[in-house]
Amino acid sequence: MSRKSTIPSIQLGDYIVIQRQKYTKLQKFGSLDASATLGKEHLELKSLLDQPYGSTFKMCVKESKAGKRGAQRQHTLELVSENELRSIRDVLNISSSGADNRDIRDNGEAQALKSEDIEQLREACNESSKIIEKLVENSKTFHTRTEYSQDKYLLKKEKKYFEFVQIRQPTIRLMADIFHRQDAEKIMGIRVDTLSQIISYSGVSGFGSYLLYESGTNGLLPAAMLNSIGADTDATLVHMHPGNVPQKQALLALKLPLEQQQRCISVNLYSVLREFYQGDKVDATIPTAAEDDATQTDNNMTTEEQTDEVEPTTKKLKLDQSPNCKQFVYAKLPLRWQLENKRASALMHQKFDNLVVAAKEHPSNIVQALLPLVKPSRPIVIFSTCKELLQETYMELKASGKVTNLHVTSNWLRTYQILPNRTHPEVNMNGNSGYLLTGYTLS
Amino acid sequence: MSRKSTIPSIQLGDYIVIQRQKYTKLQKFGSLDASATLGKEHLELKSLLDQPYGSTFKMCVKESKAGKRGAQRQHTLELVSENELRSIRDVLNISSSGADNRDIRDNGEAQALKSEDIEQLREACNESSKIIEKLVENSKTFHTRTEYSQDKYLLKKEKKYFEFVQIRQPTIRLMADIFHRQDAEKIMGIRVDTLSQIISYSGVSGFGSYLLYESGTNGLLPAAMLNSIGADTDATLVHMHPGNVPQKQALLALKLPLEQQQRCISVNLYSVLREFYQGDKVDATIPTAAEDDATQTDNNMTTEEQTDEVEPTTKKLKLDQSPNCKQFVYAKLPLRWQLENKRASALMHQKFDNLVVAAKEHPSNIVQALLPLVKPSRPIVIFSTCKELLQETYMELKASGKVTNLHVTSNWLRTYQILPNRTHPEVNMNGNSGYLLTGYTLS
Amino acid sequence: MSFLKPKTHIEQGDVVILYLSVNSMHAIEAVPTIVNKKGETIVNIFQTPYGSLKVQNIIGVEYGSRVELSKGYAHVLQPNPELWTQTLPHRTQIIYTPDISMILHQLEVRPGAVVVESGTGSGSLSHYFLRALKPTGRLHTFDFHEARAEQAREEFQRHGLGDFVTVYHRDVCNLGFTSELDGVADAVFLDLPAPDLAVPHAFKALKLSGGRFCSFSPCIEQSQRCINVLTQLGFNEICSMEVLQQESIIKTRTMPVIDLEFLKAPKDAAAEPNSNEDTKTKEPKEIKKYLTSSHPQLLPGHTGFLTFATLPPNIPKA
Amino acid sequence: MSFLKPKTHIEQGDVVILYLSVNSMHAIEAVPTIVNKKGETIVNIFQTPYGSLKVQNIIGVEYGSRVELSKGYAHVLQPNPELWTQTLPHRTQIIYTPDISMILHQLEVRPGAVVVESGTGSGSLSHYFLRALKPTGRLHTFDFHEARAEQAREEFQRHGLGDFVTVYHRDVCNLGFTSELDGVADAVFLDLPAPDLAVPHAFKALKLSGGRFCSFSPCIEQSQRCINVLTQLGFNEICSMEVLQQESIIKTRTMPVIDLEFLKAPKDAAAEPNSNEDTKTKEPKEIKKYLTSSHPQLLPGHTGFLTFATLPPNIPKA
Repeated sequence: MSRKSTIPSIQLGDYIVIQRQKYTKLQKFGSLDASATLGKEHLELKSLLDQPYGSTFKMCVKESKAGKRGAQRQHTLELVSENELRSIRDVLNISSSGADNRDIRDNGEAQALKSEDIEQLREACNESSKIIEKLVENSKTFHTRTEYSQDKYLLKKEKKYFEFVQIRQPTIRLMADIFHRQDAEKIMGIRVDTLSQIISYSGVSGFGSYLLYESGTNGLLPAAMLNSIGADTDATLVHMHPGNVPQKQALLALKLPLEQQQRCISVNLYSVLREFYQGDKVDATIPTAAEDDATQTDNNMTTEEQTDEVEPTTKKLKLDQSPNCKQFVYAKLPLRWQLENKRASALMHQKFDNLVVAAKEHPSNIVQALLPLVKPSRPIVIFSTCKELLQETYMELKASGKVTNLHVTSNWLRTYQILPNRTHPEVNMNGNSGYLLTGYTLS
Repeated sequence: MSRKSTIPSIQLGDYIVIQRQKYTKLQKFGSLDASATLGKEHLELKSLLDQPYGSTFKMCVKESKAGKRGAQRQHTLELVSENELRSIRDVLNISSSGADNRDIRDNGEAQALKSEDIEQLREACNESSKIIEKLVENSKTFHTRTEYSQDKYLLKKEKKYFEFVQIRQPTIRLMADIFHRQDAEKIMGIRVDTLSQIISYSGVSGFGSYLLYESGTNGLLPAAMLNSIGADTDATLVHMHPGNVPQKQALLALKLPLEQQQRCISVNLYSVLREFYQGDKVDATIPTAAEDDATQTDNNMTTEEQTDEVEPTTKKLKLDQSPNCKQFVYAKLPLRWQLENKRASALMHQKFDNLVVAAKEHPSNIVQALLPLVKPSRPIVIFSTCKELLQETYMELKASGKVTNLHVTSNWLRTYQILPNRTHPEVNMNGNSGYLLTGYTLS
Repeated sequence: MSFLKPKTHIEQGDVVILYLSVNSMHAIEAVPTIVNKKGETIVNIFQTPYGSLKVQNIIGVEYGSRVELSKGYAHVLQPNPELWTQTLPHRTQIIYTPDISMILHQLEVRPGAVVVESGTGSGSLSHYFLRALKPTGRLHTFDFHEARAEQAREEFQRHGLGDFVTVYHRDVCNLGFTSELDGVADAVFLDLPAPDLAVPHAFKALKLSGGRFCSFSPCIEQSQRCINVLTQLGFNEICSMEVLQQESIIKTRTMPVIDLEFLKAPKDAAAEPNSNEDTKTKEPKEIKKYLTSSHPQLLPGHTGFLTFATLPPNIPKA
Repeated sequence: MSFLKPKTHIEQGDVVILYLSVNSMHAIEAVPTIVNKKGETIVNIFQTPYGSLKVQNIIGVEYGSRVELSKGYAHVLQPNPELWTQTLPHRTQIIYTPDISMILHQLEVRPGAVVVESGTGSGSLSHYFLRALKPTGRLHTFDFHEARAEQAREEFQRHGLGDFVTVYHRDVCNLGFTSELDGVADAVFLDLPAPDLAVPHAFKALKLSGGRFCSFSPCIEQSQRCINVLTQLGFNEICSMEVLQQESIIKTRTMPVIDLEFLKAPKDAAAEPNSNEDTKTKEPKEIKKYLTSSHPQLLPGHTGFLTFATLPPNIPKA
């Protein structure tokens, strides 16, 4: 209903997902000079402006520089029509395939083209299909390979020379994939199936007031919850974190309406708990936001994009943080974090409709501190990569009698290759879903 | 080479595997009066004598008695030819199948035959195919069901009325299945994949001297190892156990040649270690075999078959076991267990070519006690149902530097239904493979 | 009406989850009286293994409270799709939370989304779709079985979800999703014996700006045929998977630890005459406690194959 | 000759496993000199990341010993099929211990068994078959690739296993297992792209008293076709499965435990002036150690489908 059927266009300041075949990357389109790097290829992004999301662009070589590990190529991007995207296989029109590989001896000389020839070809031809065609023509063994082996060869080459990228709008689904593939540790190893179950079990939706503690997921977890809360609803999220500033990349990338963004209140765990318990007594004197310097290092922002998230006030605060002037700085006007603490504290007094904890720390004390803030008959979901910690927390909760229907679960996720005569589960799988402890509060 | 190509015949005293469709059972054919129970059916075994293993027999109703949970039927068994075993599906010749089940309302009245009718039918017809044919004829919904649903119905009915059994010779494969299905705890939950890997990783084969400690697997583990040691080889197995008498059912069921049986030396763990360390000093005075009364309860024999395993001397010994006469009994001639202790002790002094431990107890102390008895560069395999215990043992062994290439592993075993248009992994799977800790000794 | 939003107290007419234990919970309706088979209005008494509950007594009670049964007690919980899925009357095989969670995530369902579902079945998945898309989205759910469609429609109404859902009795494989739904859907979900027949209809129902597709099939051949049609119609990001949830059973186990060191040295000669003392030293066992985790013997080995795909924007729908 | 039986000391010509770490081991031949590319006889030096090993020095050494490298040390282990599978020169994709163990178990291979295998491949499985069936059984192993068959034959000889194996270079799908093998096999194993073509030959090779069959296939369609033929020929107990081994990584993890209780009460006023003291109380964290187990990020997700079947006794072979 509220979702527009027209396709939004790419704007400056947007986070975009660049997709080349199965590879995807999250990138900020910060300025017209911005460029993105995909392996050895550098892409100038300026031509993306105002084009609709979902469009495909052709990488056109502008210049090629010798780099440490082979040529670094600079590309411009040209919008292409859907029709140009014929399958590479149709182009090459392969029909004859050897029955098996009994006559192949692997002597490394199956390709007649030398690497210099290939590099030249690459400069000359702009289309991967042409390059691959040449490679196949000059392969002594291609036509004697099995179809399976031919496909493998083509896929490998296609991957290397494929010259199209698609620009997509970030969604939770796309970002969860990217983050997990690029550096799963930065999102605490929360795998797609686990993320999806955190959302289900926590019951987060367009109605209610929700509570999340997470010790660092690039903003993925608050973004996923806020995404489920939706635009034009009344629900709210209090997002507690242990650092000086919340990690918000995924939240910003979603480009949610302002009213929706404002319903996610990000606060420091220590600071907000002090506000909640001690109220006005503390907030003018105690430098709460800088309090947990030890935790801060765990949550250092490491990518360029993340520095954008630091709110100006907080940034300044960090710079002024010498022991002597602390009191001075904080005694001034109420800062943004102080206002957020007050908003959060008000919601804490009204109690929440769920509790989600995804902690690098032992969850036990955190759950003990936050559980009193949850209404009865509400779901709690605790994520940890370490089952041993959840086991202890399970035993404590069970003994407390405050939570029922306790379960500790994990998942297998098996993806399948489904192709004619070549159907099988994927050869590799990820072994770590992490663990969830779920239950319902009692009064 | 040494295996006979002729099919052995069923003899009195044999353990036999009775198979009815997918159900299998291990049974001792102890006398001509012996009978076996399959659910509500009682089978008289006498007609099996001298028939070749692998034969199929028809269950012929002799009499039917009212029992607590429906009729108990007594059957004789009649040898049938292979030709009689047409598939139940061919017999019924089902062809028309409904496209889906949209018109079916489940009101419990789909079957026109009443249960009394069916019981009568069952008395009258000896053939399951006839009974099922009648049931299908009188089903109002069968022909409107999908083929999938029809098959399910037929399979269910077929299972209930199937009147054939096959008699097979026990093998490790068949017994591992039976034991695990009937009561996995009695074989410490050792699943087929785990059993197969214990054999592989332990390297047990026709050459060498092997050491096993197990705290109760119905004889399955020593039987599997002795099976891999083979007939007409020189290899030996010392089988240590914590009880008064070894569990030997699976060993006896294999019906191995005597020379092979004698190369499995079963000894009490405590008793043989004392013999090994203290030699002649102890064996005339200390009632070692009865020593570990506490453990004995864990290893109580519960099935009728198992009582057969108790060696006469040991049995006697047990009866005489009142505190007062202990010393008296043991001071007599060397008993069988004393001779076995001496044989085992001699092999212990020569050291072993592997170590396999499958303990209900914490494996750590057992491994520490037995590891010095293993030659360097030899595999060790430790099984436990409790990963936490193996974790500790892993850490201890790692710290000791005495074992290298340490790995803790477990398995998923997925079985598949592969049928035209109905291929999928089985809907249920067993969640517990147990855990293996493997490594190689160093000098 | 207890499915619409979080609430604190049981009102008359609410569906309530009576939670007895992990393996025993029941969805009951909070009404003081019911009509029995003879047409008489009688007091609503609910029987449990821990005795009976006079349902009238729970009206007005806070959700999450303990309520007394004649021979024990239970807790009353507000229903939600997870609890409902575990207690609902099965009219068909249903899909459970692990698969459903992945379906919602992959279909990118959020408030405002328009979702087309076939078949409705027992409404297990529908309740999840509704929680995720309300209050601004809409679910169009189809079943070819008339009674099932009718039951589902009544149920949604009773659960306070009627405003966000349209239930259709229709054979979508042959007749499609109705022309009114052409180009309106953000996501289409199929749980049909022949999903390949409905894929072209899904293609039509998805927005011109693109959308997401999912088919759930128990057998691999259904997925194979479905993927065939998806490929022909220009869907991409085609991906099949299985999600299998495993429970961990947490308990403290006591494990025997045996001592074997004492066997290396002869027994203390002094102790020998005292045979009682002797017997005691013969049990060199201690017990250690371990907090352990293990899987249940029986795990779900297979539920179904989930096939997901994207319809890219601007594919002409001929 | 180091594969025949357990031995204690390295003899010249033995294959020896040089064990550097869990992820680094090498099968080397214990010979003092080798012939280089120029045809010159030179001293046999083996290079490792921990420096070089003069191979001559390990001859006569006890298996299981530590040997010094120029920049570290390694252990020498006697090879066996498990270690060989991890170090052998790959001539084809190979099958690993978890699948192989199941194959040996299901095929009921024990000393005395006659086993027919196709294809030989890199000989990984063959070494397991040979360990299980020697000294009284025999392996007949077939490969359609001449060079591979020849390499395998030489390898078995070098490993001291030549007496128990016959290696054939032959296209078994088209030509079968030779008539000499009709009715001699206790078990047949197929690892072929089209196992269905070889099933009738397996049928012939199995003993009239019956036997066991196994086919290993990466793709489900191969298993489906194979099962079709097995069914037609009267095989029973047909059963397909996957075995997936998972490693557990055991380590002690230090986990931060944070204290939040102190936030409930205002800070001790006495401590406030001392700002150093203050800073310290601001880090209410302790570290606790846990012995934990986790899985590696990347696990084997699929190796192949194992299809097993029994040929019952006395099936006429036409």
